Amino acid sequence: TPTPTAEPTVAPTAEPTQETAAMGEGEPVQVALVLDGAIDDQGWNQAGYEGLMAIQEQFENVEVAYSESVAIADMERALRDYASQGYDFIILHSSIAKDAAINTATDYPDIMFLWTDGDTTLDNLAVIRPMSHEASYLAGLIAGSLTKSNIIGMVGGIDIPSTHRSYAGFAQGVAEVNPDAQVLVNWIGSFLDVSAGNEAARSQVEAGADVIFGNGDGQNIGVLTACAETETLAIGAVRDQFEVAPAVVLTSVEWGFSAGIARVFGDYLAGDFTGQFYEISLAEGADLAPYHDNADKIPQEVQDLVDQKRQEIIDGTLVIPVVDFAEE
Amino acid sequence: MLEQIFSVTFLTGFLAATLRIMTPILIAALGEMVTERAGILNLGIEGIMIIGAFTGFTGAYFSGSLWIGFLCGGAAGALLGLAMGVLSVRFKANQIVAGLGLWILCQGLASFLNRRIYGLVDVRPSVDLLPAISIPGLSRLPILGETLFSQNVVVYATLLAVPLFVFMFKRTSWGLNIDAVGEQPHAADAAGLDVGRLRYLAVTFGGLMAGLGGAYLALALFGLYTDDLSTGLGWMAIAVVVFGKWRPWWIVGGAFIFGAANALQYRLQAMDFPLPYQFTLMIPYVVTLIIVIAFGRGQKGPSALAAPYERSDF
Amino acid sequence: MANPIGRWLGRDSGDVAERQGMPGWLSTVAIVLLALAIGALLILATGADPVVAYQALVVSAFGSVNGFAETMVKACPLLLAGLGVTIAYRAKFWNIGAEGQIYAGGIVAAAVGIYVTGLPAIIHLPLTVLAGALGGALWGFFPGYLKARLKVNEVITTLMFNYIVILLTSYLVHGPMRDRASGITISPQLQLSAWLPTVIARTRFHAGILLALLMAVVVFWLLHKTVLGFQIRAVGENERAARVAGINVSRTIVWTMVLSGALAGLAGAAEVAGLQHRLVDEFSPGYGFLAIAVALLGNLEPLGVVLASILFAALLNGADAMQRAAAVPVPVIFVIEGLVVVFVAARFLKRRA
Amino acid sequence: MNENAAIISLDGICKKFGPVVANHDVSFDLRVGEIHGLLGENGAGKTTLMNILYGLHQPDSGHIHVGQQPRQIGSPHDAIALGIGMVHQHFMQVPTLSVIDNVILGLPNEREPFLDRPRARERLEQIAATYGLHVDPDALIWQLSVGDRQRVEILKALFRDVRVLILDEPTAVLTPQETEELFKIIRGFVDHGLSVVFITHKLEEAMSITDRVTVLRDGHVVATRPTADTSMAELARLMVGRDVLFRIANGDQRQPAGDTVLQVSDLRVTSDRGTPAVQGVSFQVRAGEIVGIAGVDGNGQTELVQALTGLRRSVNGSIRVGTADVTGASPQHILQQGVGHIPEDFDDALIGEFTLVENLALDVHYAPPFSRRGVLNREQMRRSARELIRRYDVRAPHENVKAKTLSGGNKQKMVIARETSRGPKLLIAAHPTRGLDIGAEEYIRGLMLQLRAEGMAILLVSAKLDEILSLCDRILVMERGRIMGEIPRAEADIEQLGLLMAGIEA
Ligand SMILES: Nc1ncnc2c1ncn2[C@@H]1O[C@H](COP(=O)(O)OP(=O)(O)OP(=O)(O)O)[C@@H](O)[C@H]1O
Ligand SMILES: Nc1ncnc2c1ncn2[C@@H]1O[C@H](COP(=O)(O)OP(=O)(O)OP(=O)(O)O)[C@@H](O)[C@H]1O
Ligand SMILES: [Mg+2]
Ligand SMILES: [Mg+2]
Repeated sequence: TPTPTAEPTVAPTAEPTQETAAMGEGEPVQVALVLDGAIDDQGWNQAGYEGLMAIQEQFENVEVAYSESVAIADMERALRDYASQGYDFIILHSSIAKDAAINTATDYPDIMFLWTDGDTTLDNLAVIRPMSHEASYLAGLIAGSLTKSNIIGMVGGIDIPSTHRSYAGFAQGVAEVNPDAQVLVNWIGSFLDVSAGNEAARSQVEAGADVIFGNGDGQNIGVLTACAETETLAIGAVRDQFEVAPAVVLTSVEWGFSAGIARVFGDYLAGDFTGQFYEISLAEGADLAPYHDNADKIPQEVQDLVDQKRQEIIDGTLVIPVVDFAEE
Repeated sequence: MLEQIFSVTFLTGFLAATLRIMTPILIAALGEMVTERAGILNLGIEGIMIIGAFTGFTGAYFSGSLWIGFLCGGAAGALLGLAMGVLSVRFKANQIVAGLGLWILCQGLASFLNRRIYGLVDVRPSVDLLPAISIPGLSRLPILGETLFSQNVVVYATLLAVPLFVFMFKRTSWGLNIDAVGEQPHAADAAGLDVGRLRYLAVTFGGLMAGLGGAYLALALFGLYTDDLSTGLGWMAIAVVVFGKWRPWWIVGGAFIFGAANALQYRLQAMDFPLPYQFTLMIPYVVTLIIVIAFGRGQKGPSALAAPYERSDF
Repeated sequence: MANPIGRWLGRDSGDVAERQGMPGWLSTVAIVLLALAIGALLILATGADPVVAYQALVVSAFGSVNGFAETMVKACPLLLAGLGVTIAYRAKFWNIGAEGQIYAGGIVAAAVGIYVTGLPAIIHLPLTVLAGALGGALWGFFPGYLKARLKVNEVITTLMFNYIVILLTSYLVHGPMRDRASGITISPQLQLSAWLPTVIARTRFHAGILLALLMAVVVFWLLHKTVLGFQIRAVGENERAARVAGINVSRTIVWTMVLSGALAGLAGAAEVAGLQHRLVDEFSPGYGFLAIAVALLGNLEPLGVVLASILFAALLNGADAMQRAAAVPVPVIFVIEGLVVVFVAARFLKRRA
Repeated sequence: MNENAAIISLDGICKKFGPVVANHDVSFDLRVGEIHGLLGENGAGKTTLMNILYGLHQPDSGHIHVGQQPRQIGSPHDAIALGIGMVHQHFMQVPTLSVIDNVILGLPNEREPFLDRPRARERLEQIAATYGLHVDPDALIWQLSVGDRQRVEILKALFRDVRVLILDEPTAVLTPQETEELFKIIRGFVDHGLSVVFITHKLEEAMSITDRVTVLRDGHVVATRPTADTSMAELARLMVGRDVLFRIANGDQRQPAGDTVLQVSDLRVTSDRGTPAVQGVSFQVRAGEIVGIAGVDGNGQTELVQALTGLRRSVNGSIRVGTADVTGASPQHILQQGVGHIPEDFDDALIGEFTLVENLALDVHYAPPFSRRGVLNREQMRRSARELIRRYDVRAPHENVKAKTLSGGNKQKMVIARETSRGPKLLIAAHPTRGLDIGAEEYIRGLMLQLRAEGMAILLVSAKLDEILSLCDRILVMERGRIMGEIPRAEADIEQLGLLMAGIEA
């Protein structure tokens, strides 16, 4: 079992409906998680780890294990290792280890695999696809409404489909409420580099940005501290990042991984698991984080607008397109 | 785009960013300069900076005093420098391997301690940042005044230390002895100097500076610690030493150029510069490369650099 | 001496390894054990069981056919890049750019493996591997040339070249070489005709490993039996004397780096054609840096490099297994790795580099 | 302390390097105010013995007394504290630093840690005046001629208030004039109460300046004699273990010299310092003759040789070897024209970490029979090496030891063996007998004559006038980068050469 140092926070949106009674007091269900980064990176990997913790908390008679900081080159070995040890449910939390996921799942048809942010499914391989662009669109509405300079910043980590999607949704939101606003874009080429995030955000502040969307991961710590220091409004990502800079973080685009992972596992226990795409959408845990202490910085009509659009998206009357890459 | 570049906010911001980026590199590079001039190549300073950041932050967090933080960072760095000294002087280790080993070890150690002490948290503990000090009068100067004369005390101290380093190498026996030991340890030995001891001192000092550079990241730039606070600054410091021809002012120049290239790179991207971002990210490295090719030719460095000293080689 | 620390640490004379009078390999083993012992204390401190952990390490590295195969899979890039570093360091060319050369090799090998179509495997595969060598060679050539002709310090150039090519890889997989059909940022798969075949069924033991072992023999032969190897060593040991004796020093340095880069490039090609079958971001987790430790731990002799690369591979894979079997946190594993490198550096390397 | 009291005595010193016994049960004493010569063939153990006294090596057994007190000398630091100074065979200087910095290196001063250069300069001038040792204190070491570096080395010792001064082959790199000057200085030391150990291979020097001599052979003391009671012949016999010829007859000028092998026209070369070092030199060397270049060291000989061998670019003029124009050619190309090169420092010709076999093949390894198609033939290299080691009498346990373990003289023999055995048509030899013992010197001089007889063209650069006079057919005197005159040997005499070397045209 993993080191119990964590106090995992679990977004309470997904309902742990299924019970483990079926498995009774018999063999515990063994769940493993393989991560490409450290579990305390305050972003992507920590979210994945929280998913594992959510499983442990919400379901009885499960046994969990994880491998962190597994290099791409070692991904397949790590998966096979768990598979050969008889783990029942193996989660791969790394978007680019495609062949590792497919090869292992193919060789172990009796084991269920979950690949977060992947692009291919098999009978025993499901994929969680974060629909972060929807929440990002809502964040864009806020940013577009609040900017006075009409310059908004976006500091991204690496330009991959899920972050790009998020950026595109954000830009759409901005454009909708404020066609005059311009979005400055910095990709810093890393999901970890705190100082790069910090410097990029500062350069945007100097260029006039008065709201900055930190569209990333560990490096968002750098982005948000830069915003706190320059007293620039900020929006976090992946998890609720309010606490990083309480003075300026309006909200965060939560990707909903932990809820998503727990939900898929619930399906698995209930026997509903199929190799399908799980889209974690607004209704299912990917959402804007609460405004916390900064609600008063967002005018009521903006809050109302956000609520209205959220409902439209959930109802399906409003569809935010998925833009994986801008021009192709 | 051009108007943007020549605007005052752009310039002040650009300069401030340059100073911010260059300071930790400069601190570490000045220390590494001393180490290398004594003949030891410490490739582990990236690791030492990480440890410096961690211990610096931890010291400040628990004591509530940034100065104790810096003290801790410096002390931990010095200790690791001394360890490198033991490896290279006492055990005549291959310095390249020892340095790489130290780097790996420090990364592990910092992240291990970080988890042990702070656990897996939702929100990183943080400390207040080192405040900027405006120098009365000067900081009111138009355009550059605000950037150059409202920095934190470490920036001032670092820049003021540069002439001290020059003085040390030109006018004191410390500098002379260090140079002799790095250039011709046999001759230094024959002149009655204790080669090993001088090398211990130099490499310990280099570690101290790297530790301070790391503490600077945690205490003056971010106010918190993460395992990825320094992504390659220590390596840049090593490059800057070579680039700066092992001479203090040149090293300042090298750090400045690297800092400026970085600062520019972020700004170009935000201006929608028509290059894939990976290429704008390359700018600092390409600039460094071009400048070394253009101006840094034929730099050999201390003759005995990275060579363990053995008397029996007579 | 008024300095008690100095007295304790001893003065700059004598050779520790010699004083201890232990044969080299025995003391190497002893030192690895010592590092592991210190590691055991750390593991205890985290609350895990060191016995279980180390058992997992050994079993995973050598306890089964698959474990052995995986160890060799890991040893492959370390060995190839380590051989490259060996050649460079024999010429006293401080190449810390093996990492970049691995990437350069991977890029070119991937390009040939993906976009050259319609060839039978017997042509396509060698072509792909060769392309990798060529890519690495090119990435080694520049710093070699800059040093030989313009006296530009190689520590800077190789370091900068690392950053540049790693960013270039990222650009390629996100842009021109991205698999349009896929939703993630990786290149398409190599043509099957460009895959290094699997040698041991039901494992990932691929032909690149045999290539690496073959290269160790080739490098041994090169260094000790050929004119070029002789010249490389001569330039490394005493450049002036080499020049006086009529050896073309610049030419030798350029060739050194071409070969050094080519070997690291082969490592990249082997990773791409033997393992990933695609170009992916960060496909080398620092093999080029570890290769330096491997090469020097192997005392810059190919046979030594083979052993050192296997030792490191076993340790790296075993470390992963420790994490899984005994919940040893990854940072502790880094610490143990660092300790091994440091101890070995300290104790047994002779003055070759 | 009375006149005959020993200020230093070494008792039963033994020192081994691996299998090599460098010193075996050596006892040696130095009396107050004496100049004690230490003689022996190359590798006899002279340097080792003195390094032990200076704290650079620790003896395996034996005792050291300084001023009747038993002492442990753990490092040069200890030796200096005891008033012992040493001028090393290889200069112990930091080339990038100035003379003054080298002199004060390691010395405490009152204003520590600040350097007090003005005071040091004062004292340096004082010493310079007392002993007549003048060097520019601000010059960087690498810019100095060997003679000046020698003086710096002595100044360093004097600056440290030594009572005992060890001079390890101080005259090896000096011209006769410089040597004379040095002798005056050394006599001055004794007058000031110093005691001196003087290591040399030159018996005349030993005879003229020492009070007593000790002879070492194979690490053993063979004899200690008052100089007055011995002769050069006896010393030579003690050193070598057989009788030695002192004058090698040049032999008759048999057939007239043959075709021109080396033709140098109006050559101009710049030194490292950027100053003109060779200023329009023209001369030729024909097959079957030895042409000597005499001159005080530092007058452009080094740069001339480097230009001729392709190691340094010339700024003007041309160089032809045989029919080939080799101006600006690479060393490789020039050597391939049939040129052998003995550089002035054997460290520039040998690779310490390489075995003797490898070193002896360094310039021929790329061609058959030592290699074919880029692959070495190790067996052939080994066979050839054994033969050369035997023929040139290189003293080494076997052919697979590293070159760095050889004594200076044997290293030099290695270089000569390699460069002459290839059968070049032109041999450029810079100070080929520098640092060699008399046996080796005799051998090498004889060899040069033999090579000449075989039709080789030889350019000999030497600071030893007796060597020039006894070997050369024609003598060129170089002074400040110019050739001051050419003298056929038959007409040459030492006085005239001396004048030319001093820049006074005859
Ligand atoms: N004088 C020399 N000293 C050392 N190595 C040499 C020398 N001459 C040639 N070599 C080496 O021997 C090998 C073959 O040399 P050679 O000059 O015969 O080659 P080549 O076929 O003419 O090719 P190239 O024109 O490129 O020199 C090369 O590796 C070269 O570097
Ligand atoms: N550091 C060393 N390692 C191994 N052998 C050595 C070392 N130093 C000296 N020797 C060996 O010890 C012996 C004595 O050498 P030493 O230098 O004392 O001779 P020397 O009398 O000074 O000769 P020369 O006249 O050539 O200077 C030689 O055989 C030499 O090869
Ligand atoms: Mg000697
Ligand atoms: Mg040729």
